[in-house]
Amino acid sequence: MIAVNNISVTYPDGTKAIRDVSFTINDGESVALIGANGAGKTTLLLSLVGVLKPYTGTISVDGITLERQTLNEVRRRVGMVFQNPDDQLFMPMINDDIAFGPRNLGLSEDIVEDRVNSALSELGIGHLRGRSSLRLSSGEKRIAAIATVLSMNPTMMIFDEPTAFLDPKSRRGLIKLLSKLPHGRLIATHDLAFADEVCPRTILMKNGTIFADGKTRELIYDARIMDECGIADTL
Amino acid sequence: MIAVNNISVTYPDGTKAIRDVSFTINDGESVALIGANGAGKTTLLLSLVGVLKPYTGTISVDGITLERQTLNEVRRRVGMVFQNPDDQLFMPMINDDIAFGPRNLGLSEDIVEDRVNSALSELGIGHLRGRSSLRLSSGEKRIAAIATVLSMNPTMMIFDEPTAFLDPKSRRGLIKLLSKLPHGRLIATHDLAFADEVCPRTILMKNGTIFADGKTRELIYDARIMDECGIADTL
Amino acid sequence: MHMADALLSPAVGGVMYAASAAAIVYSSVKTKKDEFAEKKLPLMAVTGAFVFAAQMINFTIPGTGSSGHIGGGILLCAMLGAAPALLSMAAVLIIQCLFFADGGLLALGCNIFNIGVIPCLIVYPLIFRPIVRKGINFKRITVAAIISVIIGLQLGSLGVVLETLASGITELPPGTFIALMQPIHLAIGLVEGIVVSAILCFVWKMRPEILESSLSGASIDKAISVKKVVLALAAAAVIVGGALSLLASSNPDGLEWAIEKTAETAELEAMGDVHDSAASVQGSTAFLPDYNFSNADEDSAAGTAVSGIVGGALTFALAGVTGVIISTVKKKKKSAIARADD
Amino acid sequence: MANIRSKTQDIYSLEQLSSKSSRVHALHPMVKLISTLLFVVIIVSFNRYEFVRLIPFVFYPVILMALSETPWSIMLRRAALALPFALLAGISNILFDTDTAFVIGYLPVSFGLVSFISILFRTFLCVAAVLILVAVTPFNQLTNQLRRLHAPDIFVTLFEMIYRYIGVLLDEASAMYTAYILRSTEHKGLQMRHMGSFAGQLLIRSYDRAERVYNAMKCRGYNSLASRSKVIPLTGSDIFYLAAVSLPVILLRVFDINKLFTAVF
Ligand SMILES: Nc1ncnc2c1ncn2[C@@H]1O[C@H](COP(=O)(O)OP(=O)(O)OP(=O)(O)O)[C@@H](O)[C@H]1O
Ligand SMILES: Nc1ncnc2c1ncn2[C@@H]1O[C@H](COP(=O)(O)OP(=O)(O)OP(=O)(O)O)[C@@H](O)[C@H]1O
Ligand SMILES: [Mg+2]
Ligand SMILES: [Mg+2]
Repeated sequence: MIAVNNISVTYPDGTKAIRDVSFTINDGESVALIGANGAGKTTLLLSLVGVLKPYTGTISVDGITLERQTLNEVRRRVGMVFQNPDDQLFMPMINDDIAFGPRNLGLSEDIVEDRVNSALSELGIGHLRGRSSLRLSSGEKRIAAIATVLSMNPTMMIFDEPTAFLDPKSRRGLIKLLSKLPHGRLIATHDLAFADEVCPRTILMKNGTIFADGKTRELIYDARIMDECGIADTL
Repeated sequence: MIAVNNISVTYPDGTKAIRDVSFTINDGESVALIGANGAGKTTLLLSLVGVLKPYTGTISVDGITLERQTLNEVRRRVGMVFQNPDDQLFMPMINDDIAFGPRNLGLSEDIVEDRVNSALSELGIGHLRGRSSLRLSSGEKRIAAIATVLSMNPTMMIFDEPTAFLDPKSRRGLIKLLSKLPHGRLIATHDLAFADEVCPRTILMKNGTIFADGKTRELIYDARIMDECGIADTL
Repeated sequence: MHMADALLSPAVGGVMYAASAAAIVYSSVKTKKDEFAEKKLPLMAVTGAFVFAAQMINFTIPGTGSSGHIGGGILLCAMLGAAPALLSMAAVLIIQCLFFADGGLLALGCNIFNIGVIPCLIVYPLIFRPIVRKGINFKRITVAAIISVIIGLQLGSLGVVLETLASGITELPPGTFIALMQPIHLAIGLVEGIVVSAILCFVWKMRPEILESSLSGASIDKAISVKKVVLALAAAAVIVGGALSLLASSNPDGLEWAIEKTAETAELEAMGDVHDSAASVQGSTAFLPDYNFSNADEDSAAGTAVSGIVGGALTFALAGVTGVIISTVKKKKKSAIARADD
Repeated sequence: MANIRSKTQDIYSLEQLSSKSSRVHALHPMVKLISTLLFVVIIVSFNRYEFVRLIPFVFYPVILMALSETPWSIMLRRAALALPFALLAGISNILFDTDTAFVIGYLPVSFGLVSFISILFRTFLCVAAVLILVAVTPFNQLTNQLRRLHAPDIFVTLFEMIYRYIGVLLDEASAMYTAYILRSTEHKGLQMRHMGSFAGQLLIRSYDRAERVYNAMKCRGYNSLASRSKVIPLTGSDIFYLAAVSLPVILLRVFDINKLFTAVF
């Protein structure tokens, strides 16, 4: 469970990217985060994993309040999948990338090996094991990036625009995959149809604040609300 | 008018990316190019502007056959907008970027200035003039990239996944923009709804060949055809 | 400017390996002590990869029609500081050597020294930093970059000359060699320097904080004392060089000497008298030490030459046949397996 | 920019080669590293006139390339890349070292020519040895061995990451370059006066990427430069391979096999 209480985030240059945001996501819940370019989605996600430090307010994960001392504990529980898989796959081979997190947790090589294997098999990408990310297709890279987070055994997963770069078939594959994973999740996306299919609940952002929080169906088909958020579009 | 006759393109490593492809696009016609990842869309676009040399076959633009000697003539007529706008904006300021092409055509500074101004006003981005591309939003970058091509006064425009990175509103803006531009165009995209709105005609690619060429409506809603191309998805 | 293995002797290669290894260890320790080391690692990696990619971008030099490419050392230093820049540069050079056949495995030490250690640990702290630190602006960046790149390249190419000459593979007289290398690299350095300064000015204009942070007090290079680096390098070189030159001095061919000393091989006896008779001539004219070609005995020399050529040709043929046989056997095995699978 | 594309291709094809499976691929990486180094050092230890004695060493690349199924086309392309510098030194030897070494029939052969040929041949052998090493050893095994040799961990990790990002940045650079030439119709290639902003853009984008990579690393618990490597045990065939390579190589260095031939016949 993630609980966010009145957080505000300001960048060093003074940009107030997040202002007084609060929400809760329960275990197993699937929530979409929608908003125009620059609304603050990425900033919010980064502060949930302690990469950006909120100026005010608190964030707690499974009852653990995010602070300097609990940083590792929180990051172990909340896994983040970045927008561009090339930023997340930085080792020479896919299996090294998947093992990177568990190794940093200080697990023994045997357990690390186990974790890698189960992440690979859970996502059905055993054949990518010894491959380098150099020449994977966009869809394969995306799934490999998810595997690198899955191997940390998180309770909650966070995605930043997971359908970017994907062709319709890989996008469909991702939807199937997400429906199988039991984790609670928060997904920032511009793909309204995707949000509709995957997330029963949506948080709508505008200029760094939460504009609405409710049933996805009720929000994204409401032209007036969407227009006010600056993302007016017909599906 | 672009006429492509039986072209095949092979990469140096032996990959046969395009095999025996033929089609014609008339002035003012708007055509979508759809296919799974790796189907050969980008390869086809690059060979239309003479970046890749077809192994066999001919390409002609407005009656001019693409060869070594006519390369400049063809590139002046066919403008290409890349998938990632960052690749296309390499000068310090947006107006330098827009002036870059016309300057290289050897036009006088007055005419160059004219071209820049009309590209900026046609796309409604006059306010971006003196900005650096490093601080633009994804949507602004995309439109700036289109402006750099527009200033060359092409007769035909080629787009590689223009909706990638865009939020629903910017995507809508792009659709409006395209409907105003009179140029003939070929648009590679994974966004089927976008293709449906913007392009009456679609060329479907599969494994480097043309699988189907016809009315967009008739192709993308035909589940069997889309499935055979490996891009099965419901809209 | 990458040196190749074929032009090096093991002794020179070994000395330079030691010097470069010392520099890498030294820089690793320095970088690790930096409180930003953790954050710097991805930055070092990506900018290192940038230098590699940028070297692939050839640009045309106005008025000449020829093309050039950028040198990385000074550019990396300006972005990262001296010690991390050296690590990045060294890693790039190793990758170029292993995966792109740019410079040899044995020559790696020389290349890291000439292209990495010289610009990063010597030129940058002594020239670039002092100029720019007085107050960073376009003029200072331009001047500092151009001068540093030129001097770095001059020292580097001098390194190439000295290392090649010390290896005794080329017959080029030192004067000619230097007269050939230095002016060429002066021109290259000027062009590279201008380009590096243009890139740095662009970065300064767009993101001043990047260059500021690498120059500021938080950066590590303050801790780098040039004296210490030079001392460490000198010590490593002297130790290895001393050991190897001990071997090399009593015989032009150190390794062979070592082998003869440790195991009284039969080689000497086998060659016996021919060797003796030719020895005096060899001493003065650097004749093939193991070969019985001598002006005094042309007939037999020619005879040996012919037999050598025939023998060589036979060896090549035999090697070729071996290769073909192995490949054929492997193919057969494979198709047998494939058939079994069906 | 055929240049950039072919470099990306180079990494890719080596990557594919090294992930094949053959007896040579299966060997312990350390054994391969040591035998390669030994081979190169021995080759280089011959003096510049000893071309004939180098010939038997050609068995090393021939046998290994056949066993590991490494194609000769890649090999020859790389040898050609390494050639220019060797040619410079080699040709100067022809010019300066004109004393006659021996005469074949009536044709005098100079020492310069002998050393020229020997320099070219050495180049070929050394390049072949390194190529074979990387073609039969997956990259992460190489870096694992560097760790076991106690190379500083920060350096080895850096090495791995640069290898990874070279591919990404080459792709970006080549896309930018293509976009550039499409609008620079009258000129051939990139102009020097645009190099500052062209490369500068790429550099700043790289810088921002580094920031994102760092975030991705932190999210997976990265906070120390701790050493990590997996120990692979030596097997009998590793020791056999080491012996099978180093014995002949050392023997060929010590004994002049050609002389033995002449002595016999
Ligand atoms: N490093 C930074 N320094 C200063 N301002 C920043 C920084 N990163 C983002 N911003 C600003 O913070 C605001 C929120 O940005 P953020 O990236 O979170 O938006 P987003 O909703 O993720 O947009 P997108 O849909 O384009 O990804 C924007 O105004 C942006 O310009
Ligand atoms: N430089 C290259 N060298 C060799 N093969 C290549 C190269 N670039 C692309 N290919 C191959 O050519 C084929 C077509 O690739 P292309 O990039 O044209 O596909 P695409 O339809 O644009 O895919 P996407 O939707 O992912 O952009 C693929 O099999 C790809 O792996
Ligand atoms: Mg974002
Ligand atoms: Mg494509």
